[in-house]
Amino acid sequence: MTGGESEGPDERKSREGRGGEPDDLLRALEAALFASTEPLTIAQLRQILGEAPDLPDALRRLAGDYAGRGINLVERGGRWHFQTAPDMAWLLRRDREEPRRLSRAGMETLAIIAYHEPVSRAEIEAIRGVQVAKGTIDVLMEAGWIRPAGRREVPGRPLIYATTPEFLTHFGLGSRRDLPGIEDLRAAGLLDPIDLVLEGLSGQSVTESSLENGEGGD
Amino acid sequence: MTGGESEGPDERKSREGRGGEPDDLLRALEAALFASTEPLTIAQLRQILGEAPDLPDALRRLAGDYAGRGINLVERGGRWHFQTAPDMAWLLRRDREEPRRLSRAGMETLAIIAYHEPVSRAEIEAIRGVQVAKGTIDVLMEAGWIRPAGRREVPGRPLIYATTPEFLTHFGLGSRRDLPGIEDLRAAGLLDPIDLVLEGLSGQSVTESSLENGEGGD
Amino acid sequence: MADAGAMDDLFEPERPAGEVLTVSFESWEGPLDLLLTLARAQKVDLREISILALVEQYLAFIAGARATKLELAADYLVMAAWLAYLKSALLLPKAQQEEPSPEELALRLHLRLQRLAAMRDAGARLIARDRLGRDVFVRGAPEGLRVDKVAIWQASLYDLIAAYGQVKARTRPVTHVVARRPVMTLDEAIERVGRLVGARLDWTRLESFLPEGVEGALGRSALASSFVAMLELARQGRLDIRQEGLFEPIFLRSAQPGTGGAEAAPQ
Repeated sequence: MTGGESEGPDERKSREGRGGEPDDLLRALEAALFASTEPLTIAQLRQILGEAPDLPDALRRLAGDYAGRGINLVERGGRWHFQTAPDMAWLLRRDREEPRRLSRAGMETLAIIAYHEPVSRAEIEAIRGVQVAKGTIDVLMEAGWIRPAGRREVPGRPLIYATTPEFLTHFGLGSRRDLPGIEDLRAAGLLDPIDLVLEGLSGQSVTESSLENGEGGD
Repeated sequence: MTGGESEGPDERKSREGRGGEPDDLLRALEAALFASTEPLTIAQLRQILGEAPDLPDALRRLAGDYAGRGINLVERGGRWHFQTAPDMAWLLRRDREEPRRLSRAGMETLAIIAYHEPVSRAEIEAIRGVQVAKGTIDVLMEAGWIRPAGRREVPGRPLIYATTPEFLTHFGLGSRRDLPGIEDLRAAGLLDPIDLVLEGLSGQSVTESSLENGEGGD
Repeated sequence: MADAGAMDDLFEPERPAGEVLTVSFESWEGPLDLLLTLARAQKVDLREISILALVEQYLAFIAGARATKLELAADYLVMAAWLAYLKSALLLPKAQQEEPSPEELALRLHLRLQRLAAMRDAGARLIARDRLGRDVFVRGAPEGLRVDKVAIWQASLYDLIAAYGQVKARTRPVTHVVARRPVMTLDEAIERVGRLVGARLDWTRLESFLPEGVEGALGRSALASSFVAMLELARQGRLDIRQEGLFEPIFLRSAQPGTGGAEAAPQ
């Protein structure tokens, strides 16, 4: 019934007669392993191919056939499967780099970690006066700029975060001491509360505690 | 990162130095086609492998390497993929579900679209001498074998249908030229455009207008 | 030409039951399909088939179906009518015939049957090919090729310290230096008036107990506080108050022994 252009009894006969070409067992092995959705044990292969005493030998020969190719036949824990050659792995996953800018929340969180490390999320929130979304920390971790640095030995044992060497590299800092101090920031006008009315007071999700702190200040 | 046992710089060097073994381009082609979940066009392969002027030639060589094996590299409508050799069907078919059986109407409709494409529903009906049930076209579309291919610029602007690359892939056709017997049919004039008005003469055709035309003929 | 044998061939095994006929009738996909089946029953190449014989067979079949009271779909009847017309046209003298000629109509019917037969065969051959997922198989577990988007996060040192500056600016323990409102508190006034009045034996106007140069809001606050302070001090018996009349100036002096309190204020 398989009425394609190239098969049929003639093809089958000629194939069996062929010399240097893979024999039927090898071809069947090849096809079965290729089509299988999972690695196959020798027992499973026997179920598919029928009795074949020289199966282990055939598998080794087949693995040899593929040794130098872009596809290899490998055994893992008694199961055989084809996989792309390890040195071709780079083909399979191509990373396309996309420059992304850190959000304002991300920037502030990173700055707080850099200035106060190690800090817990609750501490970051207390300093920012605004809640820190889970995703914000994740992004900073993904960027490779912060890392978990143990746990604070207080009730709840919260994770604490610190910056990484990559952080220093990215921002061109020799060490965290190279970060400008508060007085430098003041001198640079970076502490001017110009934006205060615009941002702090526009009041997005200012936490209760920070409001209390604010009022306690006067 | 498929961390097998045999990769690393040594492996890479030895590979490049090897003589009769497939060259890097062949290995990369092999790996990419092997790993892909979809058939790949030459353009897609170029995207994956980078510029390679002799890609078509490399594909042919690779297809040659696999010609006698249990896995073959085939081209279907300009897209390349590996598949098991047809004569291995008996091994692999067991305990796999038979793809949905097409009704006779579905088979005929598919053949008419494939051999005449693009065709409108009315043209299909003219050839079959009977209305095409709503579900027939749907089933073929759902199988991914046909697609709407614009509209015929005649009164009523009927939708016309054509086959898809998946059709060629599924039925193992390199291109529509490989449709069984298509040249003979063309030579016999059996694929000539259908003259709907004249076909309507035999009366049973479906649309009002063709019926009228048919009656007008006697 | 009217060859009943073909009909017999076709239906012999299924006769005589009418129901069986019904079933087989429904298995045709329209009149053209029925015609094609009848044509094939002629057992000659489709190109050689006799249209006239085919017409006879079709009409006989329809007659037979009607005799067994089968519900015939309209298009079978339309085809029957058309074939009856074709037959009579074919049998008529060639002389005055309309266009298209019956021969041409017959030829077209011929072509239609061939075309349908060709497509039917093509469909069968297509379906019997080595089909992907039935006869040949793609890789069962492809690794897949994918392009991952990797975010390269960008930020400058300036962004970083500016962000910190903003956090600081926003959350600095704001020493709200509440601009002191210009007031003299009652305590201050009591202290001040008490202190100053002790040094004076003579009646002195209330206003002269106010601090130097206070005016405006602070002046009014100082005056009000000092007035209340005066009343308080008088209640404590520490000073005397004198006023000549309503809205007249108020004079104070430290309390004289014996006079005792505010009620000593001169009338």
